[in-house]
Amino acid sequence: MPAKAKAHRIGLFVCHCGLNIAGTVDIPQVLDAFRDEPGVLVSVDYKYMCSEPGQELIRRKIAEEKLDGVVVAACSPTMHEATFRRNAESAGLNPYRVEIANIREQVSWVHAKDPDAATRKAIEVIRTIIEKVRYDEELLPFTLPVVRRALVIGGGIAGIQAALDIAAAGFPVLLVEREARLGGRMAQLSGTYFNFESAGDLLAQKLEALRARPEITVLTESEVESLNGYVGNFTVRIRRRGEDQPREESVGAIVVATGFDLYPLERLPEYGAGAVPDVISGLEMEAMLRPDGPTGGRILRPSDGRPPREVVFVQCAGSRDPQHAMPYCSKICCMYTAKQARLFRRQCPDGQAYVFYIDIRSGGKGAEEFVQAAMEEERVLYLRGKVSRIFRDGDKVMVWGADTLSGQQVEIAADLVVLATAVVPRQDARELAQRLRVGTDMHGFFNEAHPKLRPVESLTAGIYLAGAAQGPKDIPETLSQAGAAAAKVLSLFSRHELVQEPTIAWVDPELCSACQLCVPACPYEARRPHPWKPVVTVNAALCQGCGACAMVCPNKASKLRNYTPEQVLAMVDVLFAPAKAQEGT
Amino acid sequence: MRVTISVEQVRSEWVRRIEEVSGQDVMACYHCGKCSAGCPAAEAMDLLPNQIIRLVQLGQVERALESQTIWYCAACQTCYARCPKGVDLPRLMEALRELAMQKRGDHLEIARLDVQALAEFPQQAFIAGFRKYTT
Amino acid sequence: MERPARAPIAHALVIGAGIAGMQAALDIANSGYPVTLVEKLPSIGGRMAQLSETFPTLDCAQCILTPRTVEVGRHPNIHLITYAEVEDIQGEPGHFRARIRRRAAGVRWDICTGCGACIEKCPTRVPSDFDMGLGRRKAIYTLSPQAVPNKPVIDKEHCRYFTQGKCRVCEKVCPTGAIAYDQEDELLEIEAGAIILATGYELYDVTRLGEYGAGQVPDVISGLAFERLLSASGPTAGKIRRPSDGREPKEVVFVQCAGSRDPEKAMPYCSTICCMYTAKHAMLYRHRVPDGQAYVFYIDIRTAGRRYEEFLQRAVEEDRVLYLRGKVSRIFRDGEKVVVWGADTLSGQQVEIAADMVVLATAIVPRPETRRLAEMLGIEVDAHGFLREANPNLAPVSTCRPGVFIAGTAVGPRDIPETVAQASAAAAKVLSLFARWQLEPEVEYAGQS
Amino acid sequence: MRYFYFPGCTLETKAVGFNRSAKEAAGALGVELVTLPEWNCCGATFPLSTDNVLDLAGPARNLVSTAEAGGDTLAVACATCFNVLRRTNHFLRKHPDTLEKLNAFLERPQPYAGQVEVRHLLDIFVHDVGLEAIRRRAVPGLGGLRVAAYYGCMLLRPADEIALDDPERPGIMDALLAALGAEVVDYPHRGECCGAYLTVKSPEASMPMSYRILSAAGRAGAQVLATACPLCQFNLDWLQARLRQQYASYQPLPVMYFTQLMGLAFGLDPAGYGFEQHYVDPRPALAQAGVLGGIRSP
Repeated sequence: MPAKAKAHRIGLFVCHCGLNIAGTVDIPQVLDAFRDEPGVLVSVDYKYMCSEPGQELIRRKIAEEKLDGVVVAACSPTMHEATFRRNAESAGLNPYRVEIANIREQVSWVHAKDPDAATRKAIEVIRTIIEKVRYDEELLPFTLPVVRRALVIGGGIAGIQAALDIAAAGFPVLLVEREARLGGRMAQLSGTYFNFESAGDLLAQKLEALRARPEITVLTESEVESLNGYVGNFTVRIRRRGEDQPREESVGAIVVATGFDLYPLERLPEYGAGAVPDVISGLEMEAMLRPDGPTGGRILRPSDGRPPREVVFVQCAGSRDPQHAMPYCSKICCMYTAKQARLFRRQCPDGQAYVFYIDIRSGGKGAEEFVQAAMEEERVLYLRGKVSRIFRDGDKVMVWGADTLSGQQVEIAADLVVLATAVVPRQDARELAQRLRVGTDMHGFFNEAHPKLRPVESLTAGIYLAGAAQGPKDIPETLSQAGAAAAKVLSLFSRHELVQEPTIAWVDPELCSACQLCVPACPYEARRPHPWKPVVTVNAALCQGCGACAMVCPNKASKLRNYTPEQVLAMVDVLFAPAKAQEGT
Repeated sequence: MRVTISVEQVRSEWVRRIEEVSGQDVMACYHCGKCSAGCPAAEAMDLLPNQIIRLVQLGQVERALESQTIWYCAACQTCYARCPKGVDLPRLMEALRELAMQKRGDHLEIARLDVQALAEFPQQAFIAGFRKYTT
Repeated sequence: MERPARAPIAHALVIGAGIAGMQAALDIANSGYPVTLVEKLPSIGGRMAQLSETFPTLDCAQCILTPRTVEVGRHPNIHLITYAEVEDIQGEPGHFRARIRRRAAGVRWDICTGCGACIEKCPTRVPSDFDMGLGRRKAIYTLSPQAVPNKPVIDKEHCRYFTQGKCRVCEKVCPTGAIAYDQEDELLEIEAGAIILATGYELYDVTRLGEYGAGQVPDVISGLAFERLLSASGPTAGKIRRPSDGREPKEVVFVQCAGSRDPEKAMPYCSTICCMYTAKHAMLYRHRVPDGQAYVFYIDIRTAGRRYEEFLQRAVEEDRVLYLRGKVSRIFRDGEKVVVWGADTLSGQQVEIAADMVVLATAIVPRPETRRLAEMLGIEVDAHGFLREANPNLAPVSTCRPGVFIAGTAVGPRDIPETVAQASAAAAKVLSLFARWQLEPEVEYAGQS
Repeated sequence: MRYFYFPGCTLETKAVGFNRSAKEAAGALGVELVTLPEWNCCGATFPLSTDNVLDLAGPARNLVSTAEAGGDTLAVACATCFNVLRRTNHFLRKHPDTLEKLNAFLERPQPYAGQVEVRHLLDIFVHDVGLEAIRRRAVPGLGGLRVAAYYGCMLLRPADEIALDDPERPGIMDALLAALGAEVVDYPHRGECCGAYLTVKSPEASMPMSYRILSAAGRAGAQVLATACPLCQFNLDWLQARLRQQYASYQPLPVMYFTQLMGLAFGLDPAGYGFEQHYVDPRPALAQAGVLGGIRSP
């Protein structure tokens, strides 16, 4: 055991988290267990330790009892470790002498049915964390410079808006687009659904604004090949199609706005599997509705080029289908279907539009009114029921569905069928996510840091999300999110340097044999052999403190600050022999 | 049985006439079901009130006319009082009754009524009944 | 600070300290600019502070909100003025002047320590608005134990000293002598370069829903009131108890679209969030009352959003919530039961449920003061009183007036993630503006797209 | 206070007790009801189809007669007549073209301009006489007789046209009955439909409808149910014999006109009130509550 100054005036603060913890864990019993714990001077509880009175309580106890270590038994450290550390720091305690014992996610929530066991486990968890605090070093964070230039990946409406908002503040932006032109999916759309404004005009306005910003550099036909570095100091390698040498750029922040794909028609066998020419996707319909589209804005059947008179729109084609396709709702289809049905009827006054749906999801400002107008003004017939089968019958397309409201099976001999196919992530979203080291969900949508309060941040510092790459969303929501991502970038760029957590790895030169096993083990490329000394070095800016190096090091030379082997062993000891460990302290 | 729906059917002359006589836009109904939820006579009906509008929307006027529901509507106005879209369903029912009687004759044969009961009814019951069930 | 006379002021005014206003203020403040954040209530957090758990993760609202409120409360760049309202705004972008009336709290917050002795000893109890009338608070009170700032105010309409001229218990027990009955409203003038409106929403008044009992049936409550029942810090400490007799309800009916999607009688629009919070309510109810049954009446289930559909299916499959497709026609009290008359349009049947409690998902409506502020600023509201965007498709957080931005449910019904994203987007507009002003201080106003 | 009064067909025949008690109760409150000269049948239902000009002529003629006789108000006791006349008036006011056609059709010297107000007696009693005056006059009063006020459809809907009371929470009859000394009971179905004319062809349809109302009032402790509509009175009263057959535990509940209760409360002689014509005789219940005390049953 190291002979450093150990914490010996520790405070234990147990949070009820309302009923989240106190509803399962017997808090008085927990407090009792530590009443005579050597080195623990304070053990108190409070309903919400994260609240201002709770924090005030901790600050007061630190001052009154001259605490040199704090254990907060509460929720997961990802929630509030930063809160409690900042709080303790303001009371004069080194923040790295504050540890969280997670008795919510790992105790009360998972053992809700067995309160006794939960209480015992809570005590054990707290006991180990107290042991950890005893050996915690007082650490100091360090600072890193920030490159105040942003990279936006994806030149759709999300990427354009994010680039515009960042550039408006005067910061340079690199906008990378895979295709030859900017605009993304919005360039494929006819009009928006609020007021039938032309999507092309709206996009043109944005592109005009983009051109007026000297801060924005656009790289089309280019893709991000690799990413290195860390928040404030990324190095990105971008390859332009047809060029041999990728270019390397330094950026401080990244906005991922790579958009969406549609669920392929071929994977919907019951709807003709893409083999019936007059069964098309919503985006193909958009192309026909665009004045500058292949048909000059006229709706014509792909099979014979004739204008259809009866058009069936089928919603949830691949959505809300956990068994065969995507379990989620694609969110935008209800509204664009209503829009397309209305536009069709305006083009074909004696025509009839039918929409098969499960639930009409016209939430959002003006949306409900828009759908009601489709029924009343364009007399679009909505039929509640998912379509079962679509097949070709002569020059008609037969649609077999149901009207669950009248309780009847129905059949429509349509001229054209439009499938609102599911919104899915870009095919290569997962690869990109791996290159950027950000997470995706099971479908491949990029994961936000917190679904409620951090909707545009990824879990990797300095990488933000915008638009449908994070999940299906409409244009206004995409614009808001893009603006929000820009705000995060601007906050980052408002500083010239960043504070980096010191809880990272270091190499004990006395023990290191330069075997270099740790170099490939490091997922952040934070390790390099020293140019001439027989040791491996750690790039402190890149190291995220994951501990992979410590795992592979045969000599125990690679160590994590405040997660030393001695510390971990002490924690294990106290868990299995609490009495003995107590004697030892 | 699979029912065929077509533009001819949903835009049939029957639908137009019902809309004209009732003064109602049947497409205004979005089938929240509130009419059916509150109808005091639903117990006697073979179809719920919203299903009657549904059949008219689908152009299946014949089925609506066959339904007993239209004869059990007492025009109590409960549905209309609460309809979020302001669809005057009692007027729609009236239009359907008129149409049914035009096609099939009166719904009430006075000769078949219970004579004993007849003597008991207040005048207004007769008048109202005859006006609703005969042309 | 010496600037050219017409140099725009890189200082933001954010009106409303719910999650939208807090997020916008934090984004601006974290970028180094000063923000004045004005809140009508004594403490910040807005509607989110009233919520129990949040969909779709069931994170406890208090747990994720509290770090934010604490951060706002202690942020060196945020000047927080609670219990205050903006009375007047003059000037132009870069040079707005706002007059703010800070209501007399009856307590000197500069010396109050927030110990709570006054609240504990106050002899007067009144129904708590924060608990939607289901719980009671004292005549000197904070909204919740987690309030930021954690300083009490005196409710002069109910305080014995103010109504009867005697009592003064709070004054006696206050260890720092912070009680100041004669405190007067304070008028503050602040200058700001840009303004963000984030004034939030109200619920449609249940007394206007005659067919649903018009607020006269005690066991028919609003969704927000149910949030308070679910909340561990609520009036029942998280136990589901019905208001009339305090018993645990065994059958609960949730009625959606109570005042929404009703152009004839109430609001024509969809309130957007009710489908998800109702699914959450039904689910949480079943977790708290395992032998209970939850019913949901709906027209369309609108669970569009990331992981929302999956959440709904969980409520149906795992928690056996019975969804009935049909709008409820009537709700009335019958003895100890609350009878619900509805329809199941899918089986084509009229249904009746003798429930123990009914929860109405009442429509989201704008606050009346939103319209007043909009008029003051010369920006538009829609027919209902929601703030109007410069262009919903192009500029969803801008208004027709440069330098004035909008966020959250004051613009229209929306859920928390959308609100937070929008608030950050509004902050981005302000940040771009401020950054421009710093780069080119001679420019009075740089246009925004 | 003097008003032209529209009795209607049923009040002249089947519901003479309603007619008589209405006039006497009004008289006791100083309200003079002058029977409209040459009144004609209102039509018993408000025409609901758009080609309804001729159907409106009948009810409209009564409005024209009132105007010609120099009246500005037509008072009505029967809720159905009130509903039809009032809706007709409302319709004519909103559709000047129809009004013009009708005027041409009726060929009266003075074209009708919609100036007459159709009012129900409840409205006149409560708002013109006032509850306080009624309370003063209510000697011997109803002595705490437990009454369920039943409004039905015609007094309430459509709300914007009838505008007598809140259709979801009506209270005007309750207020009147309370002023008479009754204990009004709270029950949920005061505005539900009794089945109306469905009884003519399908009593099996109106039975559950009437049962719903009667049983709820009975559970709430009512000794008497009060109504303003002869058709409601008939359905709710006449059907009870069948209800007793169908539901073993069914307890009969007398159904009375609110004006009959007014007469009793004012101590008037109920001799012509036609209690003997009711299918469920109200007299035992009234006697039990002491309301018929001192008054000899006919």
